[in-house]
Amino acid sequence: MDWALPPNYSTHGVVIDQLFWIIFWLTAAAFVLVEGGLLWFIFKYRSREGQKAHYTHGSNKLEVIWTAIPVLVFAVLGAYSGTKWAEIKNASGFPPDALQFQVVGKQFEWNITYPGIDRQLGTADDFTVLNQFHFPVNEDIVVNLESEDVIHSFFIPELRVKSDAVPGMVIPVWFDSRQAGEFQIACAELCGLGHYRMRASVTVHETADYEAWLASQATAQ
Amino acid sequence: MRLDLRNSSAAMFVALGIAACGGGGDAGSSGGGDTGGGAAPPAATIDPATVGTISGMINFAGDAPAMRAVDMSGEPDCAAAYTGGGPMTQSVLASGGGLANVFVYLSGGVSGAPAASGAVTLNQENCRYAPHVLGAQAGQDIQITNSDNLLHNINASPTTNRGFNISQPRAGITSTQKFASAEVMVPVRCDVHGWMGAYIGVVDHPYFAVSGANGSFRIANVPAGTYTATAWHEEYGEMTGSVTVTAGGSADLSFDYSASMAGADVPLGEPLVVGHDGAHTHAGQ
Amino acid sequence: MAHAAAAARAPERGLDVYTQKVGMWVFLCSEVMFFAGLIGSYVILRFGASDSWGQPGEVLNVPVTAVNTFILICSSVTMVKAFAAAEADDQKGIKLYLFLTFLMGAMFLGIQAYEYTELILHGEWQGSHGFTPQAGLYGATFFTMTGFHGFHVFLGVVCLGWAFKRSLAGEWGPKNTHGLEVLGLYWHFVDLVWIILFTIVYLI
Amino acid sequence: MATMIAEATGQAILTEEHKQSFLRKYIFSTDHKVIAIQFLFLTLFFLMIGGFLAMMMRYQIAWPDQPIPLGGIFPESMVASGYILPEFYNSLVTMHGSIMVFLAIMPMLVGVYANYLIPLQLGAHDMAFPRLNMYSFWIMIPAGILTLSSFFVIGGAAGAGWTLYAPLSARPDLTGVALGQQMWLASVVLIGLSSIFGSLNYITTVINMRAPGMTWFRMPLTVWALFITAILGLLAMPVLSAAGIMLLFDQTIGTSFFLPEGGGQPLLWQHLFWFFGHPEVYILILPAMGFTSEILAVGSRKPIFGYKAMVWAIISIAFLGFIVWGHHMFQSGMNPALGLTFTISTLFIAVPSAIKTFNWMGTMWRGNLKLHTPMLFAIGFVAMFAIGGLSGIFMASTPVDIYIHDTYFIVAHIHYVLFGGSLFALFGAIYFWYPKMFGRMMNETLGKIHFWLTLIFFNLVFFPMHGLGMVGMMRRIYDASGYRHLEGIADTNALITWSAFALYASGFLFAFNFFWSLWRGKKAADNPWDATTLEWQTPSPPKHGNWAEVPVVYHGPHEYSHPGVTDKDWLAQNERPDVPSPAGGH
Amino acid sequence: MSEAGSHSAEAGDAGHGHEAPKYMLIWVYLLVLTLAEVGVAFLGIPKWIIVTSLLIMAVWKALLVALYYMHLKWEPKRLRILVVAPLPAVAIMIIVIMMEYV
Repeated sequence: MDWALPPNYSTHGVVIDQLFWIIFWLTAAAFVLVEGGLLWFIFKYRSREGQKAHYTHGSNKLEVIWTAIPVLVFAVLGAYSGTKWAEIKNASGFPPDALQFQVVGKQFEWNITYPGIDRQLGTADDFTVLNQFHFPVNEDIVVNLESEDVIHSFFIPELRVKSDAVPGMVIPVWFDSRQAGEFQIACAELCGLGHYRMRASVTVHETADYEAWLASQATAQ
Repeated sequence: MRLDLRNSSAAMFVALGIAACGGGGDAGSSGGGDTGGGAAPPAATIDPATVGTISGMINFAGDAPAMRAVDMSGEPDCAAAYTGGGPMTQSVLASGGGLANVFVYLSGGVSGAPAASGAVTLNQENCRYAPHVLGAQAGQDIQITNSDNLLHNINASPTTNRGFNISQPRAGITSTQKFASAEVMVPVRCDVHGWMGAYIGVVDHPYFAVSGANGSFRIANVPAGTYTATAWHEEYGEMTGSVTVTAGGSADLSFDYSASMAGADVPLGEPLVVGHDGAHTHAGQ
Repeated sequence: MAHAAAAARAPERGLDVYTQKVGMWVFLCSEVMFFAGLIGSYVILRFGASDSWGQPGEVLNVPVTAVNTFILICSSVTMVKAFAAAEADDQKGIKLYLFLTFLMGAMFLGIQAYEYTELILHGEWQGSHGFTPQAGLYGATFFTMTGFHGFHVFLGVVCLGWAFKRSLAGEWGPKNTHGLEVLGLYWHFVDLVWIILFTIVYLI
Repeated sequence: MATMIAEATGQAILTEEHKQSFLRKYIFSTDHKVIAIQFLFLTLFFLMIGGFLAMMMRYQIAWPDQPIPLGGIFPESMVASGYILPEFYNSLVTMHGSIMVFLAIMPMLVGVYANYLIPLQLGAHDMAFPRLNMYSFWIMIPAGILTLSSFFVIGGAAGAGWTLYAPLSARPDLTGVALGQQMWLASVVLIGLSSIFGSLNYITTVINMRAPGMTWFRMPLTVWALFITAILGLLAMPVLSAAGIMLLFDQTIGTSFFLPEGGGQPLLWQHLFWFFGHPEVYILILPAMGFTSEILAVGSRKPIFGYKAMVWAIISIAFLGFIVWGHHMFQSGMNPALGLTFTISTLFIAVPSAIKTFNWMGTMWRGNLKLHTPMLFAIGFVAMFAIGGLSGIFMASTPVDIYIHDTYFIVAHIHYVLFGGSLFALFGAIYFWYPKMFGRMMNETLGKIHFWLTLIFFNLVFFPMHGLGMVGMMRRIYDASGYRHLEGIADTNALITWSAFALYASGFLFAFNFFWSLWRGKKAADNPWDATTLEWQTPSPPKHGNWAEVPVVYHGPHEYSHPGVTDKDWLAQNERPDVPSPAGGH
Repeated sequence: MSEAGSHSAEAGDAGHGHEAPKYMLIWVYLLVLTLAEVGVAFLGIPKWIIVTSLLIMAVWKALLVALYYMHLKWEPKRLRILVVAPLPAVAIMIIVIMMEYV
C-alpha cells in the first residue's frame, strides 16, 4: 500500500516533484479548512430544541476576501507553472548538442532508432532496435516521438517524462537521467487491445558502457 | 392521478428494461453467429475407386538467403524456448534442394467439391505461429489456440473476406473463426510481437497442401480428372502447372523455384506490413 | 391565503418577444455552433494544417454557385414579402410569395444536386479521378459542409410547403403571423450560412 | 388583462386533462412532470448498467489472472474460457464512461430536474414547447437501445475510450470494432439532438414564462444553475454532433478528417471534442451545485449565504468554461505555447468553485441544521466536491500534469467530482423532491443507511486511486503485472474492488427504498421540508398545469428564519407581501 | 398549450410602428455585393487584399440579412445580445486551434 512518487532521476523531475508537493500542502491546508469546518458546523449548529438560525444574506466583505485569496494563490502558481512548463516543453529552448533519438510508437511496441557512433540521426550508421532504449547517463537526451498508427504516449515514470506520440507529427521530448539503471517505457494513452503490454526496457549506461554497447550493436548488424 | 402515475411509469421502466435486454439478447445470438460454428454437414462418402492422390516436390535451385535472428529479448519466456542460435525468421526455409511453406492448391478444373468438414488448427507457441502457412476450405472452422501464457492478438486482414482482430491473453484460450469465400493467402499477424506472421490460404475445395521441410507435398482423395494447380510462396511468388489424376492412381507434380525469383510479385489479400520479419526492424543494415 | 393584493400583475417581461421567436433564435444559436464546428474545421484544415488546396474556381464551379446564391437571396426577399403580405392581410400575396420562396428553395437544391453530380463525375483535384468526399480533405470538408447546409435547406423547403398549404386555406393573417415570422427567421438563417459558405469555400 | 388570459388558460389546462387517453397522458405525454419521471426511470436504469460495467472492470483490474464467475454467459468474443478479453475490457472502459456521462448523469441532472423544477419553481403552467419536450425524451430511447445492443454486434461495442480519440476510433482495422463504434456515434448525435431540444425549452421557459414578481434575482439557485447549464448545453452539444458526424464519415465513407495518411489532423478531433468536453463537465456539475444550494438552505433553515455571489459564480463558470478546454490536452502534442494560456484560464475557473464552496459553508454557519437524508447528501456533496476541486489544481499546474496525466490520479479526480459531486447531489435531489413527484416520502432510516454506506465506500474506492496515480499506474490498463514501478499496487486494487462491490450493493438499497416507497412510503404533505420555493406551494404531486392561478412572487427564494415572521421559520416566495425582505420589496 | 407564454406578445409587436423596411433596396444591396464578391475573387491583386475585402463584404451581407430581413434592427437589445452570444465562442475556438499550426 505504498503511495509515494517513484524515485526521480531527471533534472526536470525535480521541478515537477517540487511543484507537486507545493500544491499538495496548499490543498492539504484547504482540505483541513473545508472538511474540518463542515464537521464543526454539523456538530455546533445541528438542530436543537428552540434553536433559531441566524438570519443573514451573506457579507460582501467575506466574498471579496475569499475571492482575492484564491485569485492571488492561483496567479502565483500559474505564473510559476507556466515558466517551468515553457522550459521543459518549448522545443526552441532544447540544448542543440543533445543526443537525438527517434522513437516510433506502433501498435503495441516501441521501435527506437539510434544515431550510431557518429551521434547524428539520418546517417548510414543509424540502427533500430525493438523495445530496447539505451542511452548514456548525465547527458541531455532529445527523443523525436512519432507514431505509425494511433496515438500512444511515451511515459517513463522514474524520469518524469510523458508525451503523446501522434501519427503525422514529430514531437521532440527533452529529458535526462542523472543515475544509471534499468527503467521501463510504458504507454499511457489507450491504443488498442495491447495497450497494457506496450512496454519497452530502458537501460541508462555510464558513458563508457554506452560506447561499448554501441560498438557491440554495430558488429551485431 | 397520483396512484396511476406511478404504476404507469414503473411499468414503462420494466418494459424498457426488457426491450433493451431483449433487443440486446436476440441480437447476441445473431451477432455471435459468425464465431460459433454451424453444425458441420456429414462428410460426403468418398468412393475410393474414383479418387487418386497428387504428390510431388517443390525444388529450389540456388542458395536460400541467410535468415536473420529475431530479437525476442522483449519477451523472455518466448526467447528461453530457443536454444542455440536463437529464433530465426521463417520467410524462406530451404533444405536439401526443397522449399518449405509452399501452398499448393488446385486452381482450375475442380467441380462439386464436398462441403467443409472438421477443423484446421493454427497454434501460437513460443511466440511463433505453427504452422507458418496453412490451408482451409471456405466455411471451414479455423481453431486458433494460444499455448503461450502471454498476450497474442490474431489480426487477420483479408480483402474479400471479413477480417478479425481478436486477442488471447492466456494459454489455453481457443477461438473459432471462419472465412466465407475463397481468398488465396489471408495474411495474419500479431501486433504485440511484430515478427510473428502466418498465411491462411482459403479455397473452395479440400484439395490443397503445404510443402513440408524437405519440399514434398501430398494431396489425397482427388477425384479423377485434369486440373491446373498453383503453388504460392511468400517470397518467390506463384507458379502454375497442370496435372491429370487417374482413378486409384498417383499423379506426380513438381514446381521449380530458384533463389533468383526473390522479390517476385506475391498476390496477397491486403498489402501486409509483416516485414517485421527481420527486414523492417533492422533498417539500414 | 389572502391574495387581496394580487391585483392583475403582468408576468415578468422576459425579452418582450413572444415565446416561439425566442425559441427559434435560441435554436439558431445552436445551429451557429453546429456550423461553426463544420466550417471551423474546414478553415483550420485548409488554412492551418495543409498547404494550398488550389485557387478559387480551379475545382469548384463558381458561376453556377453564384447563380445559386442569387436564387437563395431572392428566396429571402420573397419570404420577407410573404410575411409583410400576412401583416397586411393580402391573402393573394401570401400565397404567391410563399410559392415563390418554396420554388426557389427547391431550385437551389436542384442546382446543388447538379453541381454535386458534376463534381463527382468530372471533378478534378490533385490527380483524384472525380472530386468526391474521399478525394482528400478538400472533398471531405466541402461535401460535409455544403451537404449539411443543403439538408437544412431541404428541411426549410418542407416547412415552406407546409406553410404554403396552410396559406391556401387562408390561415395566415394579421392575427396569425408568428408561424410565418419564425419560419422566415429559419429561412434567412439558412441563407446567411450560405452567404458565409459561398465566400469562404468558393471565392477564397 | 394578462391574468385573465392566464386564468382562462389555467382552467382550460386543468379540465383538458381528463379527456386524454392513457397513451396520451402517460406514454406520449407533454406534461413536463410526466416527462421528468420518464427520464428518471430511464436514467436510473442506465445508472445501474453503467455501474455493472464498472464492476466487471474492477474485477479484472484487481484479479487479472482469475477467470470471472459466471464467465460462461458471455459470448466468446467478450469472455474466452472465463477470462475477460482485452478488447472487451476496452469496450467496458469506453461504455462505462459513455453510458454514465451521456445516458445516466447528464439526463438525470438536466432531463429530470430541469424538466420537473423549472416550470414549478417559476410559476409556469408547463414548458414553452411541450411537444418538443416530449420529443427530447423519446429521442433518448433509440439512443439507449443503440448503445446497449452495440455490445452484441460483430466486433463488440466501441473501445476507444469515452473520449473516442482518433485515429484509434476512426480506424476499425486497428481495434476490430466497426459497427459498434458507428452505433455509439449515432446515439451520441441523437443524445446531442435531445439535449439541444431540451436546452432550447429550458432557456425559453426561464426567459419568457416567469410568474409575476419572479425577477431574475428572485429565481432559486436551482433554476439559475439549470438555466446556465442549458446555455452551456446549447452551445457545446452541436460542436460534438459536428465532430461526431465527421468521425462517422471517417469510418464509413472513407473521408480522412482525423486520419493522418489522408492529410487529416488527429489533434483536431481532440480540440473539437474537448471544446465540447469541458462545457460538458460543467453541465454535469452546475445543476448539482444548484440542488445543493437549495437543499443546504432548506436544511440549515437559513437563506443562502451570498446569493448574488453564487449567481455570478455560476455565470462566470459558464463563460470561463469555453476557454479552458486545452487543459485536457497538455501532453497531447498541442502547441506548448497554448499550455500557458490554458493553465491561467484553468486556475481562474477554479475560483468560482472555491467561492461556491465557501458560500455553502457560510450557509451552514450559525444555521439550525436539520440533518435529514437530502441534507446529508448535500453536505456530502460539498465535502467530496471540495476534494475533487482540490485534486484538480494538481492537473492545472502543467509540469505536474506531465507526470499525472492519464494516470489514476485523473480517474480519482473525475470520480470525486462526478460521483462525489453530481451523484451525491442527485441522490439528495431524489430524496428531496420525491414527495413532490410521487406524493410519498422515502424511508428516512433506509436513506441514512444508504448515505453512510455510500460515503464510506465511495471514499474507500476512489481515495486510494490518488495513491495509484502517484505511483504512476496508467489509465485503462487491463493487467498491470510486468511493470516494475507498479509492483506494489495489487492489494490497493483489491481493496478498491471489494469497496466498489459494496458501493454497488448499497445502490440497490437505494433502489429498494425508491420502489418500495412508491406504494408503501409514508404519505407526504404538500410541503414536508417546510421549503419556501414555489413548487412546495402546490399539492404533491401537482395537478396537470401546476397552478389553478399563477402565483405572484414577493420574496427571494430562500427566506428562512425571517425576523418578521414569528409563527414559522420560513416565508414562501408567494405569501405575505406585507413582510419586507431584502430581495423582495414591491 | 403554451399560449400562456405569448401574452407578452403585445409588447413585442408594438415595435412595428416604424415604416415598412425597404426590402427591395436591401435585395439590391445583396445582389450588388454578391456580384462584387465574385468580381473581386478573380482579380489579379494580391491575395490578402482579396481575402479581406471578401470577408468584409460577406460580413456586410450577413448583417444586412440579419438586421433587416431577420428584423433584429427593431428587436429589444437583450435579444440582440442573446443572438450575438455564441460568436465569441466560435472565434475563440477557431483562433486557438489555428494557433496549433502557426
